[in-house]
Amino acid sequence: MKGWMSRFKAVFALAVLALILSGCGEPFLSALQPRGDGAEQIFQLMVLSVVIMLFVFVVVMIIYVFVVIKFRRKKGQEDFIPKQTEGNHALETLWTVIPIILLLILAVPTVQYSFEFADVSPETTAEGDELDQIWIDVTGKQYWWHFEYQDLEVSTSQEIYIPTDRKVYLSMISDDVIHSFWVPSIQGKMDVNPTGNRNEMHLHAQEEGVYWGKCAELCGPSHSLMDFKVIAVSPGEFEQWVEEMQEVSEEDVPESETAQDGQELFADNCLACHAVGSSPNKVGPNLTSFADRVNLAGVFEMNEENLFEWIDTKGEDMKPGNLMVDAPYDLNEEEINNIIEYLMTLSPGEINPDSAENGVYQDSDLSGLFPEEEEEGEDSEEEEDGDSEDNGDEEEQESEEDSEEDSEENSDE
Amino acid sequence: MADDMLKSGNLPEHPERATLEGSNKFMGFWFFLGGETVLFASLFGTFLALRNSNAEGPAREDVFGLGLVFIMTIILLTSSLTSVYAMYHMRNHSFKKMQLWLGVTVALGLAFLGFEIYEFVHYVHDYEFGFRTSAFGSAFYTLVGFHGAHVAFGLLWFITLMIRNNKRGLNLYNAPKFYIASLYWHFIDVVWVFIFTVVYLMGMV
Amino acid sequence: MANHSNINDEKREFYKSRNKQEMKMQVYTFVMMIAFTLVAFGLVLAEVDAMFTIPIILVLAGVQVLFQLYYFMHMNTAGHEWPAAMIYSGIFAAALTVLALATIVWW
Amino acid sequence: MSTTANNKAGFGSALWDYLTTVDHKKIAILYLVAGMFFFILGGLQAMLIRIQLISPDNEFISAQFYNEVLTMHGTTMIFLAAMPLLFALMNAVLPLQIGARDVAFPFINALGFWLFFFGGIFLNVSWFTGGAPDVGWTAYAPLSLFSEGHGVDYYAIGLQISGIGTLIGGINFIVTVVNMRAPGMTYMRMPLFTWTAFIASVLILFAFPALTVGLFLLTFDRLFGAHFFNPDMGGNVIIWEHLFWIFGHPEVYILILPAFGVFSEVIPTFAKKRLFGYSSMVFATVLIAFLGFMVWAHHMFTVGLGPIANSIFAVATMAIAVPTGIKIFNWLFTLWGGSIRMTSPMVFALGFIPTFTIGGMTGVMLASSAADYQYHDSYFVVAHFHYVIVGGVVLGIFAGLIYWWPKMFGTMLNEKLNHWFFWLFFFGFHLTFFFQHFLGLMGMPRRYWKFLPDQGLDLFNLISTIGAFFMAIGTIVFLYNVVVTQMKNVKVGPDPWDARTLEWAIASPPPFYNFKQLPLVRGLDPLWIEKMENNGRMQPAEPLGDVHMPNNSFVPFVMSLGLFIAGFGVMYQGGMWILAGIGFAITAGSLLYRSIKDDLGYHIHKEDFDKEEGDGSNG
Ligand code: HEA
Ligand code: HEA
Ligand code: HEC
Ligand code: CUA
Ligand SMILES: [Cu+2]
Repeated sequence: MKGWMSRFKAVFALAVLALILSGCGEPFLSALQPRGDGAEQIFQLMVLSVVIMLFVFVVVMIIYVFVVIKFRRKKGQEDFIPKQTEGNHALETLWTVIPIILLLILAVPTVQYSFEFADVSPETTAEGDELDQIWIDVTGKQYWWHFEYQDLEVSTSQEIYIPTDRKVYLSMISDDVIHSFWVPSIQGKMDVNPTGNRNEMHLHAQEEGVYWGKCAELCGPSHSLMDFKVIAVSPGEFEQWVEEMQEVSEEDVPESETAQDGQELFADNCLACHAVGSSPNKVGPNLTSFADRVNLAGVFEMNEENLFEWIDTKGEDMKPGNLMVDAPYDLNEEEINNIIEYLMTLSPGEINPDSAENGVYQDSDLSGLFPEEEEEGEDSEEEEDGDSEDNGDEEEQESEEDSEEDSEENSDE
Repeated sequence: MADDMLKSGNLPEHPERATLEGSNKFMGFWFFLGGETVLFASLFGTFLALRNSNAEGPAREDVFGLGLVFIMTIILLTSSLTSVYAMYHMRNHSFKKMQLWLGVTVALGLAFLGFEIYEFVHYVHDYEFGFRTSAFGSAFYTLVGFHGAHVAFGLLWFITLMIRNNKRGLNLYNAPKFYIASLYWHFIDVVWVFIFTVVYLMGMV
Repeated sequence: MANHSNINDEKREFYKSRNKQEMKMQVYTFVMMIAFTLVAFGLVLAEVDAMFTIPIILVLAGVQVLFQLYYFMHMNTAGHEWPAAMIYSGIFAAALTVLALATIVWW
Repeated sequence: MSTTANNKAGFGSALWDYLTTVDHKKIAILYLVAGMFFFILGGLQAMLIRIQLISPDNEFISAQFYNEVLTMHGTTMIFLAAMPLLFALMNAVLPLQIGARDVAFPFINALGFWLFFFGGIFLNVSWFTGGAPDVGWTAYAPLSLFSEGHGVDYYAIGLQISGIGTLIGGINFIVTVVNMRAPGMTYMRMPLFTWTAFIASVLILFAFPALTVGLFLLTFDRLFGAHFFNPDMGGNVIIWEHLFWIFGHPEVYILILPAFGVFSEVIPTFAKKRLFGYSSMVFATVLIAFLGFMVWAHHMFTVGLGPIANSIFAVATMAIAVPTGIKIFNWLFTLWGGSIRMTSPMVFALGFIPTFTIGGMTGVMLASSAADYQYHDSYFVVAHFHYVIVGGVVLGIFAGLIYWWPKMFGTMLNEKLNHWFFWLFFFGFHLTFFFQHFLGLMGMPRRYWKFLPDQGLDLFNLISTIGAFFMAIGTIVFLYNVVVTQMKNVKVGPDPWDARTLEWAIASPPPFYNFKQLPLVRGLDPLWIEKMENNGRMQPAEPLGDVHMPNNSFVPFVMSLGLFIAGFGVMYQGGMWILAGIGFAITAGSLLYRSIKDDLGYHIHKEDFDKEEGDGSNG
């Protein structure tokens, strides 16, 4: 991967530059402080291109400064008539050829990475075994994000949890207008289109952490408030999180009475659009792990005051144009407070954003999530009949390898 | 000098390009056709992108029939030839004959347009295939409709020219106008060649 | 214009016969175009294999268009250098447009 | 304006004169006034944007209004400010530079202006009828279909009208260059401004039809129930993106090429040297135009077209750096060995070189498709295109305006104020946009109404806003300069800059027939040649004779007005269909009138010329 760099003479300059650039911005947001494979590769590409550009710029500026100082008309030279040079073929060739070479140097890794980022085939271990792929269906909606973990019966909104030991694959589509999924410190962006195709990309966070994601395609008034989080946790924590999430169901009853009341109100007024527990995407976000959210609705500080305002005003002023304003309910203060109390119980287990930041690392090979992964042999024959009962939608993967993979995994259940 | 332009008789070999104004018109119109090429290309591209996007509505094979299209094609090709005849007579400075052949061209054009309208009505009524039926419908009617609008405009153009100049005959002022109108007519034919190929024939193979 | 009176009858006769010659070419062109059209329709009606038919009818259409341009629209005569340049530029831009819309709108 | 010039005209007749003029020099002034108006409007919108973004979580303007302002800023600046201002320069000098008495289609030229003007007004009416378009200047579907109200309809129809104006204006320039050059003015003797304007016009010819179609499809979808971009009915939103960028990328070269042309005039004049590598400059211009048609998908790298398409377009895009680089170095070597005068147009040119180089280099960085996954739709892109547009096009426009001001108006703008203008604008510009590169990489997407606190974005946004105020002050200095200069009205001679090309051989401002006798062109930089080898006056290529002039006409105004009216009818439909009827009838009627009524123009007889002599006015 770094072959092209090793021969590059300016490694030192690169290092210095990288150092300067990486001072910029906050680590959870900045593309200049890469914390993911993709972001890091792109960062190298940036540094390479900046070096090339600086070289060009320095050359241009040296000539420029020299010319402007040296050839200014001085007093008494008013009648001086310079030689009217027509051109110079040697020079002209020079400044045609050198840029071409520089551009080729940039073009090679560009093409290489373009293909690498589009490659969604499974990773392989050192031994050549294929790793299990975690595929997440991403749905962008005005102005929030929905995530469904394929085959795991887990769905969330606003926040995705990913393990740090491997790539996670995203299959993305929009429910309304075009959005764009961008987690600057982990990976470049990819548009989320409403047209039949699903875009695919992969994330690989190198460190645990809570990373900010942004919507990067104008999608309406609250485009700037369509943030989400990528919560990268260690594989063991991820496995635990999945299991916890799978346990949750709408019927789980909270302890306190007011919260139970809240739950009823919630069922009457909110469940039409929201869900608790695994669900396909609905009109509003899935609230399974709501109490663990870093932010309310992606951007607001998570406190009862904000939550009260959100439910009371249906977010009208907080997120202009958001689609919860269509909610027909009419609740009084107490009812809202009860709902809040209920919502605050929605915390499925021990794994939450803190797990990404507390420095605890739990290892796992995630095999618990992918039973019978070992047997991924050639015996696909007998699995034929299992195929039909799966929900076919999720297998519309573009790349052939995946759909093969998927159908095998699905049919194992 | 300028008033000379209105005198018929004693015209040069290429009356359409003999004056600076004429030559400007001639060049400008050709360039415009270059731009029109891209305009139609955009429409063709859109059509190609949406050719199978009939949603629940009728698909290409369901509605297209080749008989009518064939007749329309022959009519339009012939009208292209008749307008060449008109220009031939313009170069021979025989205004009457030019008018006659233009008249034939217009008649053929009208026939074409009539068939096209019939075709559209037929699709809408018999197949419930309309502009709003599906993305494919929108693309089809827009592409073919744009062409039809060009035909209609070309006809109005010819007719205006013929009536306006009927009494005074050919001169250096109106020769370029006749000439570019006929260029326009050929261009419409060029577009049709691609329409019958790309839309109808390719839709039926 | 300057050359009005210079055109004497002799010249005019010459032009006339030349125009006639040209007109003959036009009619040939026309016959060819009709023939091409017949072939194209025939191929489709005969339900020849699509992989074969589509390229052929596209080529036939292309040739027809060249006929129109060069003969009917006189692009073969002098003074058409710029028109030709612009038409070909237009065709270039048009080809890219069609190519892109037909391929990378990607369903 | 009939055969003779009437000098002491009242306001009414002056107005009428401008409403009916077909004189390219007056049309230039119309373009200039309208373009400046829209530039200030767009600039004020930019100020609103910057004030909103002065601090995190700011509530200065609402989200909806922000989107409207943002959209109108981009649309106004590109279509209604930059293009018309360039058209102003082209109209003012292109015919003079090739020694033509007129443009090829004076009537169409006027029509082009009025269509642009009414299209621009149409677009801006939306502010008062329930909201401007709010979907970005790129109007991506399906957001542009979902957008409520009529904002996007105003966008589609307004741009359609002004787009037609631009298209026919472009054709006019192409034919003017092809057919109207003075004797001896071969293609390879044409000044570079003429060349670039010519090539830009060719780009207009081939790029605008794609926009026309795109806008039609958008209009059909929104107003007539078509489904081009509606996924539910089989539509495909990517079609819009392609059509828009097939137009949109050539558009940016339509903007920059004439600006390159301006600098290629200014630099030789004030370095007192002929342009270095003239023929490679011409070649590079053509090459940029050619490549410009093959790169549009670099705006769509993140759409998901696949790695093959992305790679092809990435490499094609990078290739454009080569011809552009040729230009940069040719300018530098024109300066080399010259005798440089630091006049204000020259200072603009010198400010342009490093600024545009930076902008171009960030362009090449963007062209790296994989890296664009990070840059795309972030403030890095905003910084890139303001560097090339403001640092290239806007500096070019002002350099050209100041340079040709004496030719257009016969007066000289105050040099000192111009320098003030430059330094304020230039300093403010870099302050505004340099740090936006970092904002983008630090995770700030573009088109953001708000950015959040504690994300490290506060400082650079603040700096950026401060910079914008410097630009505004600079612009005000310029406007002040214009007013003062025209009030004082001190006339200057035909050639105040000691320049090299043909337009400086005739009076400032030129008489309405431009050249009494067409000049004989003996080489590149014809006036310079005469200065060096003769008495500095062009030799005539023909004996004194009658000059043919076109008649003024009110028809272009009426024809455009018709479309303007019809636009409302088409948009509001229902009872308003009547407006569409009236509007189209007006346009069709004037078209018919135009084609039926002979318009042969008139002649200035050679005997009348003496009366005009010495009278600087041009009737
Ligand atoms: C005048 C307008 C103008 C000009 C001239 C350019 C010039 C260039 N632009 Fe820019 N561009 C815009 C206006 C312009 N652009 C606008 C408005 C947008 C955003 C639209 C939107 O989304 O709203 C945009 C967006 C844009 C993108 C899309 C970014 C994104 O949305 O993700 C890209 C990507 O490739 C790009 C690339 C380039 C390149 C490679 C050039 C090249 O032409 C630059 C070439 C010049 C140089 C390179 C400098 C001089 C050369 C040398 C000194 C020689 C040596 C140099 C090297 C070897 C590098 N531009
Ligand atoms: C020609 C093109 C052009 C020009 C010249 C400019 C000029 C400026 N632009 Fe931009 N801009 C665009 C084209 C242009 N722009 C485009 C295409 C977009 C993308 C839109 C989109 O995303 O859809 C954009 C977007 C854009 C953004 C991004 C918004 C966002 O993504 O959220 C910003 C933010 O800073 C910005 C700022 C500015 C500023 C500060 C100027 C300054 O240079 C302006 C300087 C000028 C003035 C300040 C004039 C002020 C004059 C006065 C105040 C005079 C006072 C009045 C009287 C005396 C009567 N522009
Ligand atoms: C019309 C459908 C609808 C109804 C009914 C509805 N909501 Fe919502 N809700 C939404 C949508 C859509 C969003 C996402 C808004 C956004 O972020 O743009 C949302 C977001 C939220 C959020 C923030 C979610 C997060 O992940 O941070 C909360 C909390 C919430 N709703 C609570 C409620 C409660 C409580 C009720 C009932 C009293 C309710 N909603 C009823 C549609 C609805
Ligand atoms: Cu979603 Cu912006
Ligand atoms: Cu571009």
